[in-house]
Amino acid sequence: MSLDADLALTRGDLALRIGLAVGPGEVVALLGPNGAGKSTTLQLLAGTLVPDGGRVELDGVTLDDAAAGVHVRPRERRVGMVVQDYLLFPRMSVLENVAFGLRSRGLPRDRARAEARGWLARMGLEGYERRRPAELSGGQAQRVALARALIVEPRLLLLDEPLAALDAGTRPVVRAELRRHLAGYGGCTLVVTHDPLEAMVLGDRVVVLERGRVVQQGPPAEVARRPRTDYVARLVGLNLLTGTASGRTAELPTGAVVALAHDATGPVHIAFPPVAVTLSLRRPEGSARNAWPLVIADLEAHGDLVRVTADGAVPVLADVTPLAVADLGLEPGGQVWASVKASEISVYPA
Amino acid sequence: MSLDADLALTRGDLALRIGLAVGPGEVVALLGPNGAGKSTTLQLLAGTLVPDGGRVELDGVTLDDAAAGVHVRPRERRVGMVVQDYLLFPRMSVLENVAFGLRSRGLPRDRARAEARGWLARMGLEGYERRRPAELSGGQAQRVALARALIVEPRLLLLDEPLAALDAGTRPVVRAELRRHLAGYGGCTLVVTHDPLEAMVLGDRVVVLERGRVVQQGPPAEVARRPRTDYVARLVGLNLLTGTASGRTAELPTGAVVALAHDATGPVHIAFPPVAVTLSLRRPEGSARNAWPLVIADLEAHGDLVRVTADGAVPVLADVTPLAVADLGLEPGGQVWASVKASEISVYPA
Amino acid sequence: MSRTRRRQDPRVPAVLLIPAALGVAILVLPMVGLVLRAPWGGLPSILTSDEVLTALRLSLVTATVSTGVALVCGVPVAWLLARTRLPGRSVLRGLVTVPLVLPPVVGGVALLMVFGRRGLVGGWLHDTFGISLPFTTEAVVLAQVFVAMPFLIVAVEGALRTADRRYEDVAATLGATSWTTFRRVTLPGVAPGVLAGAVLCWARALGEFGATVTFAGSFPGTTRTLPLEAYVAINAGDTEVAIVLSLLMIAVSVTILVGLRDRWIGTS
Amino acid sequence: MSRTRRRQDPRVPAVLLIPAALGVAILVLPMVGLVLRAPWGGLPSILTSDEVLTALRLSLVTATVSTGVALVCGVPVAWLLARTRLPGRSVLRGLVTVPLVLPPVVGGVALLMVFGRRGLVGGWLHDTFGISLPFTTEAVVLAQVFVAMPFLIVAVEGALRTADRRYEDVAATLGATSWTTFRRVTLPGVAPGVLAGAVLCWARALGEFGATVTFAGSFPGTTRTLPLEAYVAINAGDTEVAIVLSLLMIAVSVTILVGLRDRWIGTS
Amino acid sequence: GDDGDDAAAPSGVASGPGDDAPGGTVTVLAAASLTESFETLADQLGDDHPDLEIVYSFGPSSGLVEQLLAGAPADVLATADTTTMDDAVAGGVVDSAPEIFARNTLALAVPAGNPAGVTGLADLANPDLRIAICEPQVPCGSSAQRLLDAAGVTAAPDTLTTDVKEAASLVALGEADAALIYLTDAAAVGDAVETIDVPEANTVVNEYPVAVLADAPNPEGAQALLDAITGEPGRSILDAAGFLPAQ
Ligand SMILES: Nc1ncnc2c1ncn2[C@@H]1O[C@H](COP(=O)(O)OP(=O)(O)OP(=O)(O)O)[C@@H](O)[C@H]1O
Ligand SMILES: Nc1ncnc2c1ncn2[C@@H]1O[C@H](COP(=O)(O)OP(=O)(O)OP(=O)(O)O)[C@@H](O)[C@H]1O
Ligand SMILES: [Mg+2]
Ligand SMILES: [Mg+2]
Repeated sequence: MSLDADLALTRGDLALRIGLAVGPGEVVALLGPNGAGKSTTLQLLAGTLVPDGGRVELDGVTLDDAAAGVHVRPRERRVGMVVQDYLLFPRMSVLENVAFGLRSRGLPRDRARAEARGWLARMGLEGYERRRPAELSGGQAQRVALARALIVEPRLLLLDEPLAALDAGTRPVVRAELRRHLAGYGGCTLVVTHDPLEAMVLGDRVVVLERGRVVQQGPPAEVARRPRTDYVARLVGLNLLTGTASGRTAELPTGAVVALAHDATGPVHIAFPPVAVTLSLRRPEGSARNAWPLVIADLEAHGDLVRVTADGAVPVLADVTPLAVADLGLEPGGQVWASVKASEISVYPA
Repeated sequence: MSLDADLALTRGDLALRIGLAVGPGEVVALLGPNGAGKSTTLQLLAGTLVPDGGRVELDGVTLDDAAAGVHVRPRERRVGMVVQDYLLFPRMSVLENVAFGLRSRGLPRDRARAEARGWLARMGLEGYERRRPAELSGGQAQRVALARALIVEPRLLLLDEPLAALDAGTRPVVRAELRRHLAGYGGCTLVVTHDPLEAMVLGDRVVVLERGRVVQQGPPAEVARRPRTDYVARLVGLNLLTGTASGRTAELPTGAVVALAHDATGPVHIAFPPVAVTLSLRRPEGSARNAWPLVIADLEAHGDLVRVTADGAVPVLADVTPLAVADLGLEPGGQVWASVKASEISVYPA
Repeated sequence: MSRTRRRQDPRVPAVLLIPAALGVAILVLPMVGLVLRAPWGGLPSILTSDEVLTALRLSLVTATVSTGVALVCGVPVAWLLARTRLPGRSVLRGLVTVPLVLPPVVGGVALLMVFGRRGLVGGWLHDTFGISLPFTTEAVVLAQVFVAMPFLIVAVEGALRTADRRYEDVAATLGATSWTTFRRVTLPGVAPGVLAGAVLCWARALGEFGATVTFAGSFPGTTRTLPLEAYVAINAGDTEVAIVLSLLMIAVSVTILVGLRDRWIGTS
Repeated sequence: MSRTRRRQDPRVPAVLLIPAALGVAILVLPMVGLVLRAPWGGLPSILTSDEVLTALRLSLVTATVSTGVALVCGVPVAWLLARTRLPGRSVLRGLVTVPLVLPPVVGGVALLMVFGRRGLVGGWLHDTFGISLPFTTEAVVLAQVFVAMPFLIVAVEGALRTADRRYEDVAATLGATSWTTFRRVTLPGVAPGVLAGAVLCWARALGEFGATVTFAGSFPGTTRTLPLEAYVAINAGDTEVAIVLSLLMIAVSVTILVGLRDRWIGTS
Repeated sequence: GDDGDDAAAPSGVASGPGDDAPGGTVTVLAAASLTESFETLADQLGDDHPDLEIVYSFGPSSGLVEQLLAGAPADVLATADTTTMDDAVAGGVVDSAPEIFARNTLALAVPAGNPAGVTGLADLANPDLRIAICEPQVPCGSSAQRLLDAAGVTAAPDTLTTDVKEAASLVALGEADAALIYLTDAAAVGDAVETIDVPEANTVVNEYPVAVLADAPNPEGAQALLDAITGEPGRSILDAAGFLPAQ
């Protein structure tokens, strides 16, 4: 089974135009900022929205063809979906919610329920069978929604932030369960997530959407190493600059110059991790060939480090120790020099 | 302003009994597994649920006193709340949603709207003023809900996973905005979150709920360093064991013995990070004084490392490089030895 | 099972209380007038008379059957109006409310012209099957359905429009046929609206008079329901008997409605 | 503004279509009968006669005013029934549906007994303010409100019960008074239900006959609405005129309802 | 007079500045079956008394009496039977003696063309025919009962209508094969029905009384109208509508 989609839809100020191919058994993680069109894409694939243009083919069968006026109705698509706000049927019990899809496909009640019970157990929800959705916590509701979608073994599985509400303890368990399920599953899967780790763990491939377009795609590691947009860079925790290289230097649109470790020409992306940035109060004299004067915009503790946001000709994020913050007396509005060794910088064509 | 709450409520199979004190200007991060009672606690404080017992005092004023039958209605509490499913008023525009609280407090329409516009801008939502909630993406809706709650400068601010739906790019921005707002704010704040980083960044203090009880609380760094429950340990990424120490060793309930670097006596927690665990196929002969034979349960890639879940007398999580996985031929079901240096282990009274 | 306690809101906004009190007064005071005027002495003998008991039984049976028919036929009509894009849907919606505005006697005449022995459909039924509707209990039901079903349709359509359609989308993605979706998702979601509509419908059918008397006639035991009995009394100058019969209908319907709704909606 | 396209579901489940068709037939066929029987030749002269135009104006004005009164008084009553825990609430709910089962003529008698010059309230009004209600246009409105308001109340209560109460909780935490919450959150949320109720109420008021003729009499220009005019025509042996008048009422109400709902609900 | 009357009554006030000719508005509550005749009468009266405005409120007789008992401001009451008029007298709203101004008799009505071949009262006993007769408790029903008794026929009705108009409609639409209705109703319905001669019909008559009301705001006008009803032109108009003269 494979999905081949070419979608066009204008909705408010979103102009969605994306091509998407998912192979049999492949799991594609869909990333992108809020409002990029991820949920809209899933709705189009599920058939609850009708595209303005383009076509959708699942397994050789045309589900949508705007030009020919073809639109297969949701229930004939055999698509499973977990939506951002769960939409559990409020008047059915948890068990009935999960069993609903199997019952709809004609399974006898007892078998459907037995299987639903199994899924609930895998989601860590034994004993919740008879609850109503209103009696669940957020994370419990999300797990029920996930079980409800997975149980029907759809040809196309669409998961919209399926783990967002899970607690830190349950999330790896459910994620592992989901990964196990997806590994032994021949259909196509699209998972929307804001969690880079989740995208890496679950996705065979990552597709990044911004403003309705695909801006980057590829294997998770590749995308993580070579971000092509600010969003991806922030997602994977890298600084990203764009400039024009000639030889061992690159010039940024602001006029600033960045020294490179290897030769390059033409438009390039320049990426380096925040921990590679050293801050000092005076212009550094060491081996770091890149040093830029900046103004501190923000300080924020995370984990053992403090993330410093600094603005200037070359805006950077820097991760430094709390000790360094104290020593240098860093505070918003303060002047500071940031330096990065050329060897820490990766450069690739834009 | 300060909050002093002592709450009792039985709801389904949740028996909530918690005491909670929040000082003026303090931000408390409420952590806990799904179904622990976090949202229920917020609803009790907001007054939309009535406690079975106990009392709530805000700023010296009694809001609830079950014994005396006192229950102040939600609208008289001046409490701001962001709920897990946003509940934006569906028939008002985004701007009207945000301005609602100010209008309700009697502000003239124009001033309320001007202020609402400012808040939307701070949330990165300029240009969305006239949208209906149904026309927003999940993350956009969450930001509107946050703005709607913050704008009224309530005496008590209750945020239920306020950033869960935000993308990686927006989340730090909104989080910083939130932190800035909370820093200059004299009221009490409770933030529910599943993100340890968020808890660390936003919370002056962390309170961990499990099954309706407070199981641990303290400054974020302290909780992170010395988890007292499995949930907290997993949250902060530590292995946690509980045993009885005498001298330089501690015995676990399974009978296994753990070597310690320092003397200890009585019931203790034993914590060590997954990266401190070394895996080998044979019993290690190095300086690591702790070595246990285990069976691999699960492997999962995250970031540059692979997390190995191993079961045995001393169940551990280990983070190893993909190279090590290949070299050792690790796979679920395989036998392996795990070793940890005693100096990597921290021990504290249980 | 433990119940979740909800906040109890003792102070009700006065701006609502004043018109509400006025509304209740308009509806309840006339009943007080009836009660004051009722001949309490003669009550037992009137109420236990054979005619009245027969009429009461007939009224209850026909109103209930009519409500059943209206549910079976009316809920789908409401669904068509709320959920599909039939061409001419808005005209259909208008037509469906017509029995509300039609003076009941005209309604009865209209029914005769269609289902009567010489009517469009009735003529065919009569010639083909020898079936003649007028003056039968079935005719009473038909008249009541005609007059009362619109209430059900309008109430259910309103509820369907308030309901969140995304649940239906979810059901569809899970493979439910539109029938399953309707039955297991849509219908339970609008249950309070259906109930409200059924109550309206039943009450209206119980009180139905004009169309019944014209289309079904008035014969004790087969077509003479309580309102017809009351009308006979009024025409005979026996206003008091009419009042007693009306109070009986009121008592029956209030009892049944209060009992039903408490069971269905939950008291407290 | 761009519209979001929703899936169009062309295949409708047959299980629903069959009863729906039956339901539509029951409601629409009698009208077809009326249309066939109407004296199309004499139509223009009947429709443009002074009496008819006067009655039409009176009908439209009174039905609209009655619906306004019913909205102002009935929506708060529905809110009381759905949202508060008044003692005796379920009995009140039963009482509110009484005018549905009361034969309208008895309703008129009851109104006379309370609001008549010698009635409970009417007597006091007359002695204190010199106001006498019966046989005035105000009496027509009162009779229509009495008969039609229950439809509104029941429809709105159904909608209130379907609506999600958590929005009201949120509004309360934001500091809204219960009145603000009601006005800005509750009411917009149940707008389709209120609209449905108002439609029922208006149509019922437009067709109201029995209580009006008894309580307000049948005076041309002040109390003789279209249904009363039709009654006069029937009694004068002019069934045709009555049919024409009924068709006029149908046309007016269908036109207005179709127009209104399209504007309020949005077409397609 | 009384302010309340002015505010409430469409009858207005008597306008007569000392004229002999009665003027002002006369409000008449009249039985529905008198609709056509009384409206014709008002038209004709307008020629003789241009100042006199007549306002009718037609309704069921019992309802009219209820209205009067509740204080309806009116000048004249005309009912379709003496029972209801007696109620009005008993209630004190009429203090003069009511005058009988018309009588009505029953007719055996059949649909145009008489498809069932009804020939006389005896056919009303035929259970195969669809028969409509008024409910015995209402005026036309008690008349019908007396008529049937006089003819020695035990009827087999399919419906006992509560109002003559229903029975008339049923015959006009062909739903009933025969019905006992008033002659005037048969006349009003027109071509759609035929009447079969019933010899016994004249033995059972129904009387229409009229009276000026005790609290009539415009007694002169009321009396003028009453005179017109009981004398000419009332007599000929009522004749034309099928009413029998008062004895
Ligand atoms: N019904 C609608 N009418 C107009 N615009 C809409 C509608 N629904 C969504 N949008 C807009 O379309 C854009 C894409 O929305 P979508 O829900 O697909 O985003 P998303 O990528 O899922 O974002 P998130 O990560 O916040 O969930 C958003 O800007 C949103 O405001
Ligand atoms: N109305 C109810 N009736 C019965 N039980 C309920 C009800 N609402 C919630 N519960 C139960 O109470 C427990 C606590 O729910 P709560 O929503 O407070 O959890 P939470 O800590 O917010 O979890 P999450 O992180 O998943 O949002 C859960 O087990 C839930 O199933
Ligand atoms: Mg989304
Ligand atoms: Mg929660």
